[in-house]
Amino acid sequence: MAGRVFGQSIPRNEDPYLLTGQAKFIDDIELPGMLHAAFYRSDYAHARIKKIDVSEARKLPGVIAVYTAEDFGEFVRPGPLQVPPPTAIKGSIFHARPLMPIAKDKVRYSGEPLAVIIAENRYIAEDAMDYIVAELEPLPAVTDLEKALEPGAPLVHEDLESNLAALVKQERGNYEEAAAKADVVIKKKIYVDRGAGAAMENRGLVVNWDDRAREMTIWATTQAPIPLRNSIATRLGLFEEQVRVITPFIGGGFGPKIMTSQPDDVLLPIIAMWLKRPIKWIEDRRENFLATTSERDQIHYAEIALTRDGIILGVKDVFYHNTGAYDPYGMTVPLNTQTHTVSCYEVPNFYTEIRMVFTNEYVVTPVRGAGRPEGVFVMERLLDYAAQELGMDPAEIRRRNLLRKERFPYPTGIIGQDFVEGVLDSGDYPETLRRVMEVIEYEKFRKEIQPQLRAQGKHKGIGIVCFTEGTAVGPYEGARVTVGANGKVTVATGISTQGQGHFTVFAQIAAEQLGVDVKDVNVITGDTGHFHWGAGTFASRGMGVAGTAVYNAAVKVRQKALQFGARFLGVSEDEVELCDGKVCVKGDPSRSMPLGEIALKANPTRGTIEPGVEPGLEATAYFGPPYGATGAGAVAMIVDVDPETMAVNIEKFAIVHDCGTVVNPLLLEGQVMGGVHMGIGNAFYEKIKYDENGQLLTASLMDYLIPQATDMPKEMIVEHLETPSPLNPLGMKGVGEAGAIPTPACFMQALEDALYEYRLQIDETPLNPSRLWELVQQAPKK
Amino acid sequence: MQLEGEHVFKGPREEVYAMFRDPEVLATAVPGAQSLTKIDDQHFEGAMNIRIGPVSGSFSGKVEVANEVYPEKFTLIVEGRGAPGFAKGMGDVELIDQGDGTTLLKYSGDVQIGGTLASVGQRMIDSVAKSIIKTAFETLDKALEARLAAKAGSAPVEFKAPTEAEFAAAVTKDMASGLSKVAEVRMLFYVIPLIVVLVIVAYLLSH
Amino acid sequence: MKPIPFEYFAPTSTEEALEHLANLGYNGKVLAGGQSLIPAMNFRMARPGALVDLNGIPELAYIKPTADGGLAIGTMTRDSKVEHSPEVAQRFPLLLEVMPNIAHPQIRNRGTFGGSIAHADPAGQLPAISIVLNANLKVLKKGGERWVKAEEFFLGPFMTVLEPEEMLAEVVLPGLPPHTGSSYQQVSRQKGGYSLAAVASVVTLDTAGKCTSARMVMISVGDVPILSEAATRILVGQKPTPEAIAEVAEIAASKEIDPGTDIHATAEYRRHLVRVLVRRSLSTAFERAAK
Amino acid sequence: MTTHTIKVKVNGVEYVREVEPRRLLSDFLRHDLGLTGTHVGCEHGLCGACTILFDGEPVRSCLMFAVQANGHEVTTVEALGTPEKMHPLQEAFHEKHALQCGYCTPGFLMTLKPFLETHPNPTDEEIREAIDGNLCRCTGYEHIIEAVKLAAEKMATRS
Repeated sequence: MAGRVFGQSIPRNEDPYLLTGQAKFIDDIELPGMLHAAFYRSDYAHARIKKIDVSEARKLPGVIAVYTAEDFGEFVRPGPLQVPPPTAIKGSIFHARPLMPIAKDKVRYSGEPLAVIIAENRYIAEDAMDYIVAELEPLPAVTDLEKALEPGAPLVHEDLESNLAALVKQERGNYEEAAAKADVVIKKKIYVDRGAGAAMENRGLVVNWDDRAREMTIWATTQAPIPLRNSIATRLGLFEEQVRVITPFIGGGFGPKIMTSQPDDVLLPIIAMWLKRPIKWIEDRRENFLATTSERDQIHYAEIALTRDGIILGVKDVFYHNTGAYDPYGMTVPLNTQTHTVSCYEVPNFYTEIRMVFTNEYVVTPVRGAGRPEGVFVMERLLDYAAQELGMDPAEIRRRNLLRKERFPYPTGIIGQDFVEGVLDSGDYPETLRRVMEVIEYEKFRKEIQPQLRAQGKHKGIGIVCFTEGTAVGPYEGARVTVGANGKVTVATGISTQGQGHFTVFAQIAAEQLGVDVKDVNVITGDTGHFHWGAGTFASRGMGVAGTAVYNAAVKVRQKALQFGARFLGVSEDEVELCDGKVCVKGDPSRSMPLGEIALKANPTRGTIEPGVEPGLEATAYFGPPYGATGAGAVAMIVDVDPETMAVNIEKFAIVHDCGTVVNPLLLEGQVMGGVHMGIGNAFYEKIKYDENGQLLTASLMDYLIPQATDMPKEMIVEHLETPSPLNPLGMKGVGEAGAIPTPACFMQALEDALYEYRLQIDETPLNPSRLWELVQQAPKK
Repeated sequence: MQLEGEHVFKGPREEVYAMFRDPEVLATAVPGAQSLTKIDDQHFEGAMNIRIGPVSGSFSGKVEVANEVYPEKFTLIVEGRGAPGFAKGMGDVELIDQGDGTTLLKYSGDVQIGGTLASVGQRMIDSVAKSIIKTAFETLDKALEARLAAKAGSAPVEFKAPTEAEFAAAVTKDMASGLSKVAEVRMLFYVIPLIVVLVIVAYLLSH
Repeated sequence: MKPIPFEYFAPTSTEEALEHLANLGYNGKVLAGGQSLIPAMNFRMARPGALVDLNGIPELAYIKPTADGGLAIGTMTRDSKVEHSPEVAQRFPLLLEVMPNIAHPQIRNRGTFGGSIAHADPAGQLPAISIVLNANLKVLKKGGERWVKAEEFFLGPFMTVLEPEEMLAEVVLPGLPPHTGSSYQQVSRQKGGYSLAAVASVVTLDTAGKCTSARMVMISVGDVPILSEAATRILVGQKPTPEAIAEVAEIAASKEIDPGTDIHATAEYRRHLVRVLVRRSLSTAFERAAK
Repeated sequence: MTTHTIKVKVNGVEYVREVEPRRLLSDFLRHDLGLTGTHVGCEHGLCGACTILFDGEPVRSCLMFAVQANGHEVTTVEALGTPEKMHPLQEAFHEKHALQCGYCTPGFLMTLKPFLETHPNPTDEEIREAIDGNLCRCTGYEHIIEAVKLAAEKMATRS
């Protein structure tokens, strides 16, 4: 599939600006007369609001305004619901409780805004917080997912009968029948705790209302610029065209920046209109932990039924999913868990049930992995316990159950986050497993190295895990490709970019079609002034969906260039070809016309154009797949554990990944490694911890630990398999979340293997050395 | 956070009790107290500045005494709030006459810490709380000693407020100052739970 | 996350600094490296009324060899200077082992040796190291000077004997006798992160191989660094044996410390770590002393 | 609040400005001088994005007050190279794809510039320890380590 530039390891177009400090990020924007916002947030997780007195704060010099719920009048209402209810799944229950923009009457999570302060600068805005008096009557908080559903539990939303936010059951085959016939049934309670997206750049918003032009410009760190624009316009009663959302360079997304209904999104545009001055809000790191969404936090009651030979007959998984105090993002995360639990295995009977729960914690929405790591963790742990029970090698039990290549396309019978039945489109799962075993020298480690190490008293273990990643889901994305009079190409698409390299990979796709240099393609993402159709950057769909739209548009422009070129050169269309930024007559390079000249001529200022011909070297195209393309892979790692201190050193990490056609191997490797980084964090470092009263205990990087360079594997091997997806013309699948998905499960397996004497069964993630030591103390055998 | 512990006072229960009734003791155990107002026999409001090393803050608080069984036990419900966060606790305090002239104070309770204190200070809460409890008891020991000495001797022995007391130098010193600028607005009582519990206990009992 | 307003003084001499501290009393706070104070101020957990910045006083930054083979270290000496000092490496190899564990390189370029001691974080390394190396601390105030043994300097978490008008000016580390070995052992969740538990030992042997001095300090397992009495009592006067070291470890872990629980580690785990780290630290220190 | 007049040399240019004592050096550089290449990620000294050179040594600019820079020299990423003419370290980051969102990158560069001057031929382990105080959420560090080694080669051949 690789072409002149497509499929090549091309360094990125955007780098020189980023590397020299010239790239513009949200907090780099300065506008004349700009004011600064800060949120006064509740310290309590659950409380009744009796009175909020901001009168003293308003008097502070430099404070322009202080607003509470009262001041926002009818703007204070829940919503919008960003993702609709899963009505496609029969019998499902979903109680929509979208976010409140500011707490009114009641506080439901610690960090919920009670007031917004607007001041000359952020220092003064923070000073004003000392002068606000909030009289709150604390209420008992609910944080335990299971206790939350017990009768008599405090209610997060008092208009509901319980804290149940949603109930979704899906089944293929009949698990109970399968279990009755099984030789072995293993039941486990498994926990997957919460982690943050923790992008290096916190969120931010700059809003400018031009009162005379009646136009609003919003710079935002959003992954969903178009939905953000649309919801702001609707709320303010403006035409969409009066609102322009621009994403500057964004310092990482990882999921939470998809939110378009958080308090800042809702309130700041209103305030900017009221005050007729630009407003900037830059979230600080503590706020990022308190008031930017995070993810995971599920409790699973899972079962696996197998034959004596380790063949899976069925899997059952009933799980509690914490949605936090509200559920604005619908059921994306737990539905992803349902679709990724049995992932790459042949599981004829599968029952899965979501019990989504409201708690007095902040909202859960997707973070890199988005429900997939939870499902994969559950399944892979079950397989490990089964292997232990059956005395089988962990790699072997996986090999026996992986879906065979000839099974594709494989309908899963389970409806996913995109509300269509999941279909595994293509892949070669056994080959990814075989390759990863080869690159990490699995057999050699098991048979030669490990026995020697164990004889020396060393504790080195290996883990091996398989996974899938549902990616590139609909509904659609679009792109417009334009050749300018300078012969250079502009690509505009609706998704936004947080570091993925769209400015380069989309340029590669267009450049390949148009025969220009990648550097001569200017890619615009995330600016509704340039392109205003699309859903956003999520679910590893940028490349597969928007990238395909770019391809489709570029193909149209190519055809147009050949048509126009042939006409201008006075030959027929089949006599011309593209060569080095020109349209040339085949076999006669002396007769050619540069693309820029064609573009100019295709946009005449006099004369007429023929009916049916659109002017300019420009085309717009859209792409929406029937269902998402599924990537897959296998990972293996070797860890060395100090059995006294439980210090863990990851010596080697290998991943063999298949995301279909590779557009840029260099960037792909970066995406995979980045995912692994978060996966390692989710396994041993990162944990969002609330206490039983709903207080967040990890609101700084002192306590929320992001893996450092010395925490990462000392050696990393990344390899690719290319099984093109039949779902799009280039055969691409997504990869953004891949590394994060299998890593915690693989880490636990490797730990168990390293500490083999203790016969651990680690049914939780993340761990830390203290917790690992505790598990060893509780282990049945020493 | 669960708090539980005990402390032996070298003095008879009546004296310990009397000490707790003495408003001056309040100042000793709660250095930094700016004001305390009695609402009624069971309810009090107060304000203080606290400084522990680099951490400082003004707190305003409310105290409620319940289940009082004179002179053996009572329950304290304490709530303090300030810019750095809040603390909310409920503790049972029991005074046991040990029959040898000493009194055993037992306390057990549950304290919630919230806000910035909890969200960025969790690493410090345990050791700071322990340290404050320790220091508060040391201060009260001194106070009791002074009172007993005063009673026994002819010349009244004056007990120095802990801001001056040498052994409590660190805590008291740190607490004595605080927020100068914003302190006025709405202040505080109490960061670390136990001291409040104790202190307040003392205060309450004294009324 | 911006600090509250404060007054700022930038004295250029020690006298001037002491003058400010005397005038400010409780309202003032010394700003040394600021690598712990400024984060606390950014969180608005620390709200000093005035800062007296010592960074403009060059006379407070130095590493001077002393006649007894020790070193006098000025309070404002940057951690990275200590880390890379040949004199330190030669006279106190323990510091060479410790310094890279103090936060991260950028922090060590700014953080100061004296500031870290005066900050008295129970998880901090240098307060403990000052104790185990038997440091004498020079404390100055306007018109006065006093010397405090490191052992007596720390009163509680973040609390020291320093009065508000005082500042720590110099740390004097007495020279170590020949046949002295030391070892620092730490477990933290990440390199440069707060230690979950750590142990530093300094031991001396005589020519017959008997222990003449054994000092061992434990970090992050109490509200101040804890100097082990058991180490001295059990080890001094005899040839070190694994049994004796194990006994010290057992007593230290079970009786001498009072660890707490937080989200990173339970008290039980910290106790266990002390048992392990005491053994590792003492064994290594004795091996080095014997060389 | 009283302000102080400070004179500070940033990237070779001398600036005289009035600042409140509490103004963080990071905010001063970014918002008073417009040198927005220095990024702010945590304001408590752990992410490393705001790393600058203060009198030639890497420090966190969020953990210093602007007033403390009076009479000192500051170097920020803007002085390292331009998009047209990058420093070998920047070239190496580009070629090895050692950045994704690029937010943490200026902090890495300012940490590594003096590191490479003192470690012309660094090992993996030395590089890991040198960048331990800089968090990168996107790359997993592997490409950064490769870039540092490439930069060392480039600098060796050019000098």
